[in-house]
Amino acid sequence: MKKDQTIGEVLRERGISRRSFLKFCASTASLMALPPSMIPVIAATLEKARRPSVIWLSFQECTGCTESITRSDSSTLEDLIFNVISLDYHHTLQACAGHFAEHIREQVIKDNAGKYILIVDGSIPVKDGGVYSTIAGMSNEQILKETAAHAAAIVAVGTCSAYGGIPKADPNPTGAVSVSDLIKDKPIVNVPGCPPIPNVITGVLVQFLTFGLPELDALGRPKAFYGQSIHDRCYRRPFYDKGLFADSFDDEGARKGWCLYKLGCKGPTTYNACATEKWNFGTSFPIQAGHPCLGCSEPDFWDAGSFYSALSTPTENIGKTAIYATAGGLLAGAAIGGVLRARKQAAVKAHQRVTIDDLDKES
Amino acid sequence: MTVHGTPGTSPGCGSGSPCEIPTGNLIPLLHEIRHALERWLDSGEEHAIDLRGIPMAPGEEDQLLATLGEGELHADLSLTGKSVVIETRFPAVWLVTHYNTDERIVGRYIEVCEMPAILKSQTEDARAGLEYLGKLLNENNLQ
Amino acid sequence: MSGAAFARGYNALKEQIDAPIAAFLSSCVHCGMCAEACLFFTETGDPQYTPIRKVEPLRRVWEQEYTFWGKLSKALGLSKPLTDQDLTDWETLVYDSCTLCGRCSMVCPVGNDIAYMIRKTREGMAAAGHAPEGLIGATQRAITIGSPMGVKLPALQAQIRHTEKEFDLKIPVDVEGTDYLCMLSSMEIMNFPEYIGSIARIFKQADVSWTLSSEAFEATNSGIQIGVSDIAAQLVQRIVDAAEKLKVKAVISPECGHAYMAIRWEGPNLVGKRFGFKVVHILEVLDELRAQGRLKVADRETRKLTYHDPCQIGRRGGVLEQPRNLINMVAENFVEMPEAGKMNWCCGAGGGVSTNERADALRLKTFARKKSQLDAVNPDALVSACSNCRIHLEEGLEEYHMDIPLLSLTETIADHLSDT
Amino acid sequence: MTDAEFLLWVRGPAFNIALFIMLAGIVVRFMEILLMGRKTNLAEARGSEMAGGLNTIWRRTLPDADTFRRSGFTIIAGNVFHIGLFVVIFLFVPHILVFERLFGVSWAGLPSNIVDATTVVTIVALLAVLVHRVKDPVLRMLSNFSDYLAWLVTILPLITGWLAFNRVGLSGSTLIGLHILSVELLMVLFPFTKLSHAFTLVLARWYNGAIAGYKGVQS
Repeated sequence: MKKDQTIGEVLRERGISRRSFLKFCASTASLMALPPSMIPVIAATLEKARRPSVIWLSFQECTGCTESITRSDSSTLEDLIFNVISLDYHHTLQACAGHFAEHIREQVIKDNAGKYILIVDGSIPVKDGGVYSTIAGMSNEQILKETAAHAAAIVAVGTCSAYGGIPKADPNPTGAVSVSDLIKDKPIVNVPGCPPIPNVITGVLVQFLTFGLPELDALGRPKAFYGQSIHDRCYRRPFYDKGLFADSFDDEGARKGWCLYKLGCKGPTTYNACATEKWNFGTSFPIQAGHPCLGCSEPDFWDAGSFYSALSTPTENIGKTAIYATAGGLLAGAAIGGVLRARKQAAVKAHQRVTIDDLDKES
Repeated sequence: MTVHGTPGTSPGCGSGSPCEIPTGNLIPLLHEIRHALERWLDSGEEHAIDLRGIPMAPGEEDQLLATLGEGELHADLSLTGKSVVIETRFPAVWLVTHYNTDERIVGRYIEVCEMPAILKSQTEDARAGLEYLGKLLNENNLQ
Repeated sequence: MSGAAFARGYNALKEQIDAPIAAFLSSCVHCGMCAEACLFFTETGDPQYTPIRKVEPLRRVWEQEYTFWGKLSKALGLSKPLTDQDLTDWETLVYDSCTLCGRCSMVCPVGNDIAYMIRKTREGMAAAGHAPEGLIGATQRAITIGSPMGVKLPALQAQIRHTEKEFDLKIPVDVEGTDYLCMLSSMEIMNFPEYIGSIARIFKQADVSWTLSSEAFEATNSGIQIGVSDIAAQLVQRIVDAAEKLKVKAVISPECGHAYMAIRWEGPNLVGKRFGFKVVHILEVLDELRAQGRLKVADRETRKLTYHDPCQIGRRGGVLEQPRNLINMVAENFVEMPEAGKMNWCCGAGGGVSTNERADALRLKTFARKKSQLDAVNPDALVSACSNCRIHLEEGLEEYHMDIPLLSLTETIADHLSDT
Repeated sequence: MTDAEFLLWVRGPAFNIALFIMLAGIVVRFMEILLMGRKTNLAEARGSEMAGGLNTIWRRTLPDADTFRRSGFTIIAGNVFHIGLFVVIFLFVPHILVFERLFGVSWAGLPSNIVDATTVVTIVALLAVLVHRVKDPVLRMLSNFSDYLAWLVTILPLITGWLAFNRVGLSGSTLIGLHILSVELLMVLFPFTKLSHAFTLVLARWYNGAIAGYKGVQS
């Protein structure tokens, strides 16, 4: 496979029909919430795009993100994109190992300086010199900085690399940080989720190849995929509007598929495509399966209070606060009230008898 | 037309029990199809609706499909995974469904046009076919 | 003007503030509804007459002396302390444009008894030397002469003699051990002497044991109107002494509204002890006699009558049904003015306003409210049961060229009794 | 601070602080009032303080016909926004969950879209009340900074709540966070502005009714 081929050439070489490609472009357009009329534009642009070189680095992670993309139970349209990109280095997947693997990484950086895409999953531990995760004697931070230095762009896949994720959860023993905490001089596209929807990962790559750097929201996520909240696209939203809520996981409301807000659903504050894109080939998503959204594509989702307490409720023990406040109020009130009472009694004591002679101003 | 009461559909919410409150997207969707069909007849303007982009309660899509029904044409395409193109019982209203190799749906569109693009022969593929045909004739000295 | 007087007034305000006032002032939301309940506002449209604004001096003292945050903001210079100039500025609002009628206290949505607070504010105003001249004079006369109008015992004795001769009956004076000690207001002695005769005739017919006192006949209490509890207590004490000396079972308040308020409700609190005798309003006595069938009517009034509820008797005193029972006993055609009863509009002269010459023009202006109430029913005659109201009503009717005769309820009853 | 951190802060420490200040403030205010005391009434009672007090507590909610005629706007607009606030605060399910956390009891809520509509009505009523306050000579004279502040901190949670529910403009976390923050502002100022009438009104009405009831007077 030649490095400077266009994607169209690669596809044809592999015997992928134009119709199959159109089908892929259609599902990608759908994913990006683009109108179907954009499908031919995507197809035309993507065909002419250069086959990109990709380095995939995995740091403190659970491999869930890689699992998400490489589910082995089926070959998918999304495989297409991985067939056409040149995934030159992937910690977890590569067949070779040891110094040879590291050599490949260095070679790719050298050969494609300024052109390759860097995909990162996992957070980067920086505490104690980064000793908590090292590869070939190098800390994750060192590898990231070295690899990022010559990348065209970085895609932070998964909540760990995008925001620190679970490794960063309180008390964050390894000092985990996100990619964007360390790299400030490269375009970074965050593709959070624990894991991200596989189609979204490929979708971001397609979008990148087709339209260049995508428009990002305040949290560095491509708006095309993360532009709307779970809540806004949730099929259970009408129940929310009508005030019909499940109170527990096995009550009538839960069986009838009512809104899971009371059970702690983070849909209203979670921006992701789960509600329409769904998982496992559009089979379902957590809310459809009867479980509230955990908000996994948001920063600090692990520390954002209980998964099962409603968004509107305070996260701390307010009952205790109420008792302390009342007790404190009673004490302070007694003290203040006592002073005021004494002041009033003093005034009564200081009363000067008023006689008719006192009434005239002149007197 | 009784959309909500279409026989043969059993809309469900979540774990299969009846859905008390639909998203309400069904009727507007059918209106959109009607307007698109009018426009196509008047001006030839084509229209496509991505069903994955529209929130639907479980069962609602079944209701939609039952309402659209199946017309005269049914095409199975062998792409990367199957794709099925049917003309609904409303001519020029097409339902395009893409499956992956595990026969799971990965995309579904309603198209209002003469014929969905995916059915049409693709010039790029035709060019490759032509090349291959020539090569075939050449190899076998059939000139 | 001495600083000592202001300090005394300021201290008086501090003394007056209690839990109800703290609750009232904490609750005010500045909704302005009290303005619409006050005839000084409705008849002038001048927002300064908004009732709650009249208690501003009291409010400032409360906030700065009796709330933690008020004290703090005063210490930080965020709120201005009350000055003598403030009291000067508020004098006309507290005295000239409030009759203590308490109508505002009825409409306040958060339940503030504003009249209660204005009454208390006057304590501070008077102690600081900011009471109106008219009221000061009346108060001084009440203490030195025995009556705000300067009526002395000989004047009463002359009226008694005159009445005895006219009706050929005996008016008991200083009789010990009677059921009732009947009090008078000096207006009843000077302006409406018929009242004494009426009482005597009714009591004679109903066979009531009663007396007047030569030592305490004046029931009105300027001390309350001007807002000096010390003086008010002195005036009440005279009545208590007389009642105890004559060993009566009950003291009858005259028709005068604020006299009733002074003896019945404030009296025991002013002198600091519970009374050993009852205090009743003359209308309560008459209605009881009526209920017992001790009043025999000879003929009934055919003219269309309406009744003006004196504020301190009706709204603030709770004597609302009795006058209606009595009028219906002697009259065939009794009509109610709009908003009569507990929401009746003040005549405009209560709370010492009639004693305060400075307020005369304003007082007459606010009579327009009473005029419109009267116009709505167009009565042949107007009945009331407060000599203070009567004086002002007469003046108002004349001012507005309204030809409606004014009757005292007690006299009307007396006039329709059979002689047997 | 990211919007997630912001939301966490308002739901966590900030809420605790606001709740503490509000509750302690209310208790202090109550005690400031009650400890002022009241003299025993020595006049012979004609009626019952308790009956009069309790009666006035609820009866003062309903104006008499003539007062209604004179102060119609104040009464209607006032009632609309008070009832609206009641509905929005106590009958919106996400709010009920907060009370459940606080008191351990919950009750049925209204459909959210009804609460949404009520919010709009309440906001309109509050705007009308503000215009009235600025234009009416009596209200303009009575009003001070605290009145406008109280108005602002009352309408803010309604506006932010409406925006959050309808998800206008900002991210979901930011909207909900701003809404909770605006409520916390209200909570903090609640005991120290005229908003305290919400609880002192019970005392005020009781005293008014008790004074009248003792005399056997209607109030």
